[in-house]
Formats: sequence, C-alpha cells, structure tokens
Amino acid sequence: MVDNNRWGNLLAHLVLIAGVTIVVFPVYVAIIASTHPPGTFVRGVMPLLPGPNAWDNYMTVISEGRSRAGTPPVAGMMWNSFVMAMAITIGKLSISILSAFAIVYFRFRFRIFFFWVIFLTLMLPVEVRIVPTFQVVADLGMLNSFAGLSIPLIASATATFLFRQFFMTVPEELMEAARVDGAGPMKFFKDILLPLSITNIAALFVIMFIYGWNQYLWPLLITTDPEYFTIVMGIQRMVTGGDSEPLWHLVMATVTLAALPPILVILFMQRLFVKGLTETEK
Amino acid sequence: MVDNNRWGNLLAHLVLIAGVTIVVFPVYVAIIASTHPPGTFVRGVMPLLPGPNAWDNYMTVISEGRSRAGTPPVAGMMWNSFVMAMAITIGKLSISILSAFAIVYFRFRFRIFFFWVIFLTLMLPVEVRIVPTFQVVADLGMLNSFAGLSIPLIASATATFLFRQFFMTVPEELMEAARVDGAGPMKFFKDILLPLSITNIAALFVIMFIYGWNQYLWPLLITTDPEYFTIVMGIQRMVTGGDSEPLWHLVMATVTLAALPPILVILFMQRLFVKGLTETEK
Amino acid sequence: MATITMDTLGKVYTGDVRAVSDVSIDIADGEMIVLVGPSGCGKSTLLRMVAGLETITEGTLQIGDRVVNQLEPAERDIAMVFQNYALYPHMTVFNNLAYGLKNRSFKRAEIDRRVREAAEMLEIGKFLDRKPRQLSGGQRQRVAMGRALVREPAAFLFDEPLSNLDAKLRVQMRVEIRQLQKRLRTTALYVTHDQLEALTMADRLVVLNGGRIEQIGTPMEVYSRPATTFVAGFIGSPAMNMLPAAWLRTKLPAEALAHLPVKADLIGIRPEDLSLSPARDGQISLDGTLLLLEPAGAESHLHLRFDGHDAMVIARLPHVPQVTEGHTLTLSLAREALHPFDSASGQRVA
Amino acid sequence: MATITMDTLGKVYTGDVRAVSDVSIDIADGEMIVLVGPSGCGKSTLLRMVAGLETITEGTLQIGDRVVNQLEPAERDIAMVFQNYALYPHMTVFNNLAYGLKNRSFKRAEIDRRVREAAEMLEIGKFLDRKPRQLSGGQRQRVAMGRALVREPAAFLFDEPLSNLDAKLRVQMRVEIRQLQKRLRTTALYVTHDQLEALTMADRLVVLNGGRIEQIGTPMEVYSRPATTFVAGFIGSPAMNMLPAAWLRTKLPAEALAHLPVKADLIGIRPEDLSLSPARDGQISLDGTLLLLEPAGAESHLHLRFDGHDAMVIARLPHVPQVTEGHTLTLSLAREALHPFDSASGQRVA
Repeated sequence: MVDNNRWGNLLAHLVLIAGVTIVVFPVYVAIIASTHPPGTFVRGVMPLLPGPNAWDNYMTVISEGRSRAGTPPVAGMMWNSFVMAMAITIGKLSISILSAFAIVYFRFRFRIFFFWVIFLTLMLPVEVRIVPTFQVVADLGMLNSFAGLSIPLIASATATFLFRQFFMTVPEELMEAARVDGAGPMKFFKDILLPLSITNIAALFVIMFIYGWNQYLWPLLITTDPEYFTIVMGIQRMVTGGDSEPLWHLVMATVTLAALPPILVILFMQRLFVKGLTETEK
Repeated sequence: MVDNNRWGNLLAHLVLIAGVTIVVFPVYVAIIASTHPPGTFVRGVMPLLPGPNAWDNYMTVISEGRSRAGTPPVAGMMWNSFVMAMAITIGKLSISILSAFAIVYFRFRFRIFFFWVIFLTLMLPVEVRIVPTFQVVADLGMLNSFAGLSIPLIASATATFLFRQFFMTVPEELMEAARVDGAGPMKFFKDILLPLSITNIAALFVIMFIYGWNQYLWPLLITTDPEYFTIVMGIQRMVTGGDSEPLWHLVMATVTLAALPPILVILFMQRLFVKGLTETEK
Repeated sequence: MATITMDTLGKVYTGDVRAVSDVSIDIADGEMIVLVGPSGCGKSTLLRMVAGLETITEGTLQIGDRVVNQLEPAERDIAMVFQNYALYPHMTVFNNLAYGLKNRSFKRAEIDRRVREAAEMLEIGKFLDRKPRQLSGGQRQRVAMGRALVREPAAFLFDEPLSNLDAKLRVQMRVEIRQLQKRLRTTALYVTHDQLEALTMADRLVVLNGGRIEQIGTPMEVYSRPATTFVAGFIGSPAMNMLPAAWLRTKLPAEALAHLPVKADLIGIRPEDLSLSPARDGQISLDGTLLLLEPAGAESHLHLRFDGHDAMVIARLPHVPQVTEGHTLTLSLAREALHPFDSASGQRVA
Repeated sequence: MATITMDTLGKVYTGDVRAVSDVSIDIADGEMIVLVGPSGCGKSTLLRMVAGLETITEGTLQIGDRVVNQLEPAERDIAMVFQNYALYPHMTVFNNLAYGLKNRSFKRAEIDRRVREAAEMLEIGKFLDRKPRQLSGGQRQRVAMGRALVREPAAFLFDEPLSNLDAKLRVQMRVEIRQLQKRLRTTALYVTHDQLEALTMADRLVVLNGGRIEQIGTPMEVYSRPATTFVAGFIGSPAMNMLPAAWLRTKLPAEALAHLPVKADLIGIRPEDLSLSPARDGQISLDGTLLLLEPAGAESHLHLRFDGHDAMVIARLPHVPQVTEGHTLTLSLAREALHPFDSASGQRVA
C-alpha cells in the first residue's frame, strides 16, 4: 500500500470519479425521469429533480401496460423474467460445477480435447449459435415455453472455467485425505467440494441471475405469445414498438422496476457473494 | 486426481458429451447451412451434409448485401464492428487497469465507497442505463459515430474486478522492493505491474473484443445511417427485416463470417491468453 | 498393527520419469521407520505408494499378509497425516475426526467414543466444536493426528507432519508423536527431510537419494558408519568434512593413514571429532587459519581454511574458545575418527 | 556505512493496536545487530520502520546524523533483502540488480561496473542473463543479496533472508553473509526467528517479545545470563528447563540453594549442564525416570520426569549413553549452573 502520496491520490480520485460518473449519472436520470408527468419529455428537456407523478406512473406500468405497443402489464413480464432467470441460473450452475469437477478431478481420455472444446465455445459469438439453435428449438416444439426460453442458454463455458479455477485452489491433499477416509469421488464432491464452493456458487448465482434476467435477443426470437414476454423485451417494445414517440416517463418507471429483482438478489446473497469475490484480501 | 475409476469416468464423459453437443451441434448446422442453395430451407428440412453453393453464398453477402432488408455488404459492417470492438476493448482495458491499480495500491478517503459503487454497477442490468445513456449521447450529437458506438460501453466493472483480483496475487514485497529501489507508484506500475499483467491483459483483450464485437442493442439504438451498421445488426436485420421468409443460406454465411474475427483474435493471442487463464496449473 | 513388506518397489511415471527404484524394506510390527532425504529424493512418492495415493508400477507391497498393490487407500487399513494437515475446513474438529468412521458405517455411539478417546489422548477435547481455522498450528497438527488415531489402523503414515510448526513446537510434537507411537505399538512410516528429526525418532532410518536406498540402519549405525558419501554429508549438522586423501598425505606423517585401504581417496571427518587440545598418542594434528568463529550457546563452530585445500573445514567444539579470527590454529583428532570413502563409487571402503 | 540510532521507537496502528513499544538501540558503524523473537513479536515491523515501509508513530530514527522519520525508503540510503527475495520476475538478473541504480540515474558504465562487481563477489556472474524463475533457491538468495550490494548503502536490512532455504544451504549462506558483512564493514540489521542464526551471526542480539526489548547483548551474554524467563526459554535448543524453587528445596539439601536470592522462586537449568557422572564437590544431584532417549548423532537428549514435578526435564549429553527407558537415573549439575528467576516479574534476580 502507498500512503502519504498526494499526486497519486489525486490521480486515483480523478480516475474513479470519471468512472463513477459515466456509470451512475444515467441511472440517476432514469429514476428521476420515472417520476415526471408525460408532458415533460415532449419539450425535449432532461429534468434533474424528481417530479410529482411517481405513484401514477408506476401504477400504470404495473397494472395496465401499454396496449398500443402490444405490451402486457409489467407484473406478468417480471414473473416470466424471474422464472427464466432462475431456470438459467440453476441449470448453468449445476452443469458447470459438474463439468469443472470432471475436468479437474478425473484423468480420462480426451480430457484435454473436452477442455478445449468448452474453452472455444466461450469464444464463439452468441449470434453464431442463435439462429440454428432457434431452428432446433422450433423443431422440438419448444417455442413459447419456459423450456425453450431457458434450456438453450444453460451451457456455460464461463462458469465452468470459474469453478475450474476455484477447484484448482483447493489443496489436492483434501481429496487424498478423503480417499484415505473412505470417500469415493461423488462423496468427496458432496461432502467436501460443494460446501467449500458455497461462496463461489453464491457469487455465480448472482452473476448468472443477472445474465438470465437481462437476456434480450433469445426471448425476442422464441416468444410470440405475450404471455411469455419478458420484462427486457417489454422495455424494448415500449421504446421502439409504437408509432408515436415513446412515453419516456412510463419507460423509465418500467426500467426502474426491472432493476429491482437483480438488486434484491444481490442484497439477499450479499454476505456470501462479497465473501466469494473478495476472499483473497491483501 | 482420480485414476482407475470406471464409473466416475463414465459419468464425466456423459456430462461432457452432453455439454459439447448442446454447444457444438448448432455451430455445425450453421456452417452446413451456409453452403446450400436457397431452395433447401423452403422445404423445411435441415441438411446435415455440405451443399454445393458455398462460394456463391459467401460472395453474395460479402459484396452485395441484401438490399431488400436494407442491409449493406458484409465487408463494411465487419469493418465497423472491428473499429467498435477495438475501441471498446482498448478503452475498457485502460480504464479498468488504472482503476484496479488505484483501488489496490492506494489508500485514500472513500476508497471503500468507490469500490462499492464500481461493484454495484457490475450488478445493474444494462437496460437500466441504456435508455438514459442514449439521451445523453443524442444530446451530445454522437449518434451515428464511432465515438457514440464505443464510449458508453467502456466503463467496465468486471475488468476492474479481474485486474484487482490479479493485483492481489502480486506479492506486496515487489512494490516494497521497488520503493526501496527508488521507484514511485507510477514507475512501479509501468516497470513492474504492467509487464507482469501481460497475460491477463491478453486474456481480457480477447474477452472484451468478443464482448464489443457482439454488441447488439446499443448499436441498434445509436445508428440509423447504414454506414455505421455493425455485423451483428446486419444479421438481425437479415432475419427479421424483410417481409419475406429470411434467406437462411445467406444468413448462415453471414453468421459464419461474423464468427471469424473473434476466432482470429483468439488464435493471434492464443499463447498469451491460454497462459493467462491456466497459469495456476495443478 | 501389522508388518509392512516392500519388495523391489519402483515407480515410473509416464514419459519414463523414474521416481523410485528397487526399494525393499521390511518393517516389523510396531516399528517406526523414518524415510529421510533431500527434496526430490522420492521419499514422499514412496510413502504415497504405500498409502495407495500413487500407483505402484514395479514390485509388491504387503501390509500384514495381504498384497495391497491394487487396493484403494481406504481398503489398506492405514491412516495418513499430511504435511499441511489437510483438515476439512468447513467441518468441526469432531466431524473431521469422525468423517472416516462415518464413511465406514460405524455406529454413532462407537464414533463418539473413539473420537472422545482420541481427543482426550491428544488434549484437544475442548476444541471439538471449533472449525480448523480457529485453531493454532500446533492444535491443527493434533487434530490431524487425531484423525489418524480414531481409525485404529494397522499403520500410521506421516508425511513431514512437523514441517509447518515453529522450532519449539516441533521439538514438543516430535516427542509426543514418538511417545504415542511407542505406547500404541503401531507400525509407522515417517517421512522427513530433517536429519535431526530422523535421528531422534527412528527405530531404523532409511536414507534415500535419487529414488534409491543409500543406507538402512539404526540412527547410531547410520551416524557412526555412514555407508556412502551422500549419507555422510546428509546426516549430521554441521555436515561431515570431506578431504582428499592425496592432500591429507602431504600434511600428515606417512603412518597416519596407513590403516586405511588404498582405495580410500576421500576422507571424512565429523566436525565434533576435531579438537583444539594438543594431539595425544595415536592422534594426528592439522594446522588451519580460522576464518569465522560462530558461537552457538553451549557450543561453537569454527570455520577454517587449510593450505592447499580450497574448501572450508568446520570444527564443532562443546564450548566457545578464546581464539581470534585470522590466526592459525592446530586441530587434533583420533585416527579412528577418519571415515574412508572411494570417491568414484561414493561407497565407504572400511 | 553509518550508525543507526533508534530512540524510544514505537508503532501504533489505527485502532490502538500496538506493535512496537519503546525500542531504543544504538547500532555502531559496521556492527551487525540481529533482532530475534517468536512470530508476532514486532521484529519485522521494527525492521520495516527502519526501512521506511511502515510509518513511525513514536520516537525518532537516525541513520548517520540525519533524522529519517519522514523520508521515503529510497532516500534513507539503506538496502533491504526480503524474505521471499522479491525479485522482479520479468527482469533478468542483470536488470534486477541494475533497477535501483537506473532509478537513481547512474551512468550506464557505472551501473555495469557495479553489477558485475557484485555478481563476481556473489558468484552469480554466469546467471546475469537469466530470469529469476530459472534459478535455484540459493541462487535467488544471492541475487537478492546482490541487489542490496550494488547500491553500496549505509546499512543492510535483512528480513529473514534464509528462511526459504533448506538446512544445508542455510548454514552455507549464513556463513557467506556474515563474512561479506565483516569484509564490507557495512552496518546491518538482521531479523530472524531462528535462535541459532541469531547466536551465530550477531555482534549483538536483541531479543524482542510483544513489541518490547527483553534483552540486548552479545550472544554469549544473552546465552549465559538470560535476563528474563522469556529469553531463557527462547535462546538455546533444547530450551532451558524451568523448575519451581519450592519443589527443588524439597529434593535438595538446604544449603544447595542458599546462595540464591530468596525472591528466586523459579530456577532455570540448561539441558547441557545436566550430566550423568556422579556429583562431585559443590555439585547437586537429582533422581528422575527416563521417559525417552533421543539419540542425535554426536549428542543425545534425555527426557526425564521427576517425582512431584509434572513437566518433563530435558538433559543434553555429548554422547549416547547406555540407559534404558523407564529406569531411574541420577543427574548431577554444578550450583553455578542454576539460573534464578522471579516468576512474577519474569526477571532474573542474580
């Protein structure tokens, strides 16, 4: 650590203030905008102080939606997003922790081959897969279903990698001690590795949930029935869908609502999550 | 490591084969589809062997584009995507390595506060920021420009975190030795920390480049001039844009082309990248 | 309690890397054998082959009267204490001790009895509800010991169990482990790189180098008659001085080395066999320049240089002498204190 | 070359955690002072305060005739050797040595001369083009030494520089460091937790405990007259035996302890002062049961238990005696070998 270094201090502050401004300012604008009456934005002015219409705007999006743009009420879309996000999260976590376990703890033929295949998929743009995957899902009759929404998004090279990196840090002696103690591989996985990974699982749960929650392109392709619309699709429809200028005050209210579940997940998992991310404190 | 364990072996293979199939099969279908004549898909059949039209299809998308859907030739869009991805990558890397350096090596007021602000932005859905950010960019007259395409995507909590985690593993004695050797903080950063981070920078370069390359929603909002269309937008327009059924053979050819630059970047950075990811070999 | 019989054991990794060659050791019931050698000598690999954590590629291994080459570690009736303890970090001390018994489907009452008995013996009874991270290094060491004890195995395997402790605790745990092993009369195989640990704990010690056995014997045998130059240099601190016989002959009267075989071209002298008192009958004497005097409490080490010999010679005295660095001293030693070696083969020649 | 003067130095971390209290040491020009103590005793913190890596919260520190409390490490004209060497992994050995000189804008020819000279002195000349990871532990240690040497500083600071080496190399580097320091006559401050290193290397040693100085003195002074029970227990291996005076009085004739102050309620006996030979005039004797005999090559340790005293007593003999575990032995010692302490204050009382 450096202490007592004035110009280094100044530089650090400047870098961070710039970073924070880029990120935080738009969020502030969004929340402010969601509290203003419809008229404000038509004038082309960006207000910087809260307006009087918060209650009205939020009630409108939650219970009514915007029929003109074909958007159902927000409540239902939030539920869809939640189910999809949870399915993706749990699926991703299960598959990737098992894959990482297999890669790290088993020595088998083609181990290196599998490793590289998984590795390469991490690199492939989602768009390369998305269209043919759509074909497959359509052929299996999974359009407009939660299965269709979540299963194709479950394979996760990133999570496999992160679990692999974590497993690498678990001393090999633990596995050997378990073997001497009469625990087979699956017992070792269940009794030792899983409990030790709990903070990592929590951290990945949060990240994956947000990833699932924010999915946009895939739900757009796969759902035509408004019953399966997700909240992110809803926002996009509200912005680009109608023929008139978007109703910014309602868009912003929806946007703010859409940000709540991820934030709640973070708060709920906070203790474990922070521990998982910052465990190697200097 | 477990060896000589038959059923564990079997399980490992099954898990991995399932994972690989989910990921690889659609890629295979995409490449196959890009080699077939237009007629194949109208019949609703998914071919599994290469067709005869590879050359024609690829020449068509590279030089002509699909005017009916308002899509320019692929070459120009690839260049736009490349410029945007490089700008985002270099911007992200510079900002985040400096932020991480400030957070890890300087002890200053509000250090924890900044840490948490950056941390929280990692968690905020992109959609929360995207609409107000659009307003800001529009007000600054940056619509239809490379600056507008890249700057708002530069702030990166993830990269900051990864660099922070790496800096945490650099022994503090190195910084102390440098201090005794008469190197100030910035000299330490330049002479010691940066060279040590080279593999991590390479790994993040690849990941960020792919992230930038795959951007979809933001370019869609910010560009109306076909001169600034990106390749991913092009794919989306080819699928959903026209009134007729999409020309799947051309879509697939474009998709395959769009996958090339990320793969080239990976190959180019491979040695450094792999070292960065797998340094802690067991 | 059982014998362990290693018959020409060997380990070759894929790619023809050889870690252990032709090791045959018969361990008697209740005996404590210490494997000692520098890092990379194969001592840990050998221990892990006995434990079943490394496959055996050559030879046979018997524990009791069963050949166990193909058995899983859990089926070999051994217990192992790991260098870093390898305690399960998320389990309490009680569960750490009980885990192996639970996996073997012991009754709960029996588990409870055994765990408490072992905890009693190791004085960790009041930590049973704690997690390993709440314990000090010495306490963790005891828990690791306890995990081996509760199993009441045929043999204990120790993989440098004291190397993470500080000097004081190391001495204390060394004594405790040795007393416990003597009391329980359990066969034990103990790996260490520390020659003092090896000398003080072993019934017999096995010196390994490059995957091969250099010498097997009781600590006194190995110390007083090292079989090779490697053993001579490794066992004893400060290490045995090695002087070329040709050079010694130029310094000494002809009859001084007459009793040694002609093949002996390298002569070893233990630092404590050198003395500052005048040479008596049957003793020989050497002059050297004192380069450094290291007082070490009850004893002292003198680093000397001899004319025509470019390495330093160390003498160890049981007191701190009044001598000045830079001066010339005369050292005396008994003829019987010369250890003759053949430098080509590295073997002792008498 | 310079003196280092510490005047009532202290270090308090935020949150009132006190690491170092009231430390005053005058280090003469060219002297080697060893700071020794168990982990957490504040010895490293003190060294880092001298180096400028920790701020000084109390007292003043002078190097030469400058007060350096507020100066950056680079401005203090010191060089430091770190425990893990802290070599720059991406630079060649040459650049590792040269980095500090480059930052001070030395001419290239001068840098080259100094680096080659230091490399010559440490016999690392042929590794100058290698990266640190291509070197063995001992070679890395030399490079770390070299980085300190090239600077030709007023003082060397060593932070447990030998703790990552194996036993044999540790002895060798210990001797080399000491000889180098004597030859260059550079003032040096050396931190270690190893009492043997402290005894053999120091001109004077400073025993620290809980951030305070327990004793300052030459190795012989500290060893033969430890000032506190802490020093008595820390310096010397095996550690000094501590026996309650009250219990000793029940075992010995009244006059045996008559020469000691009445306040002395705790009596220390060094293991090597106990002997198996019959008590001579002016000696006293004690009977104990032999629990464990540890042969250790040239010497042996006897662990004995005395009636009415529940701790073990260790005797250290310069040979391996023919005794049987479980039997009763009679030990003798000189009256002058009794170290009297006051158990309440922990201080020596005569």
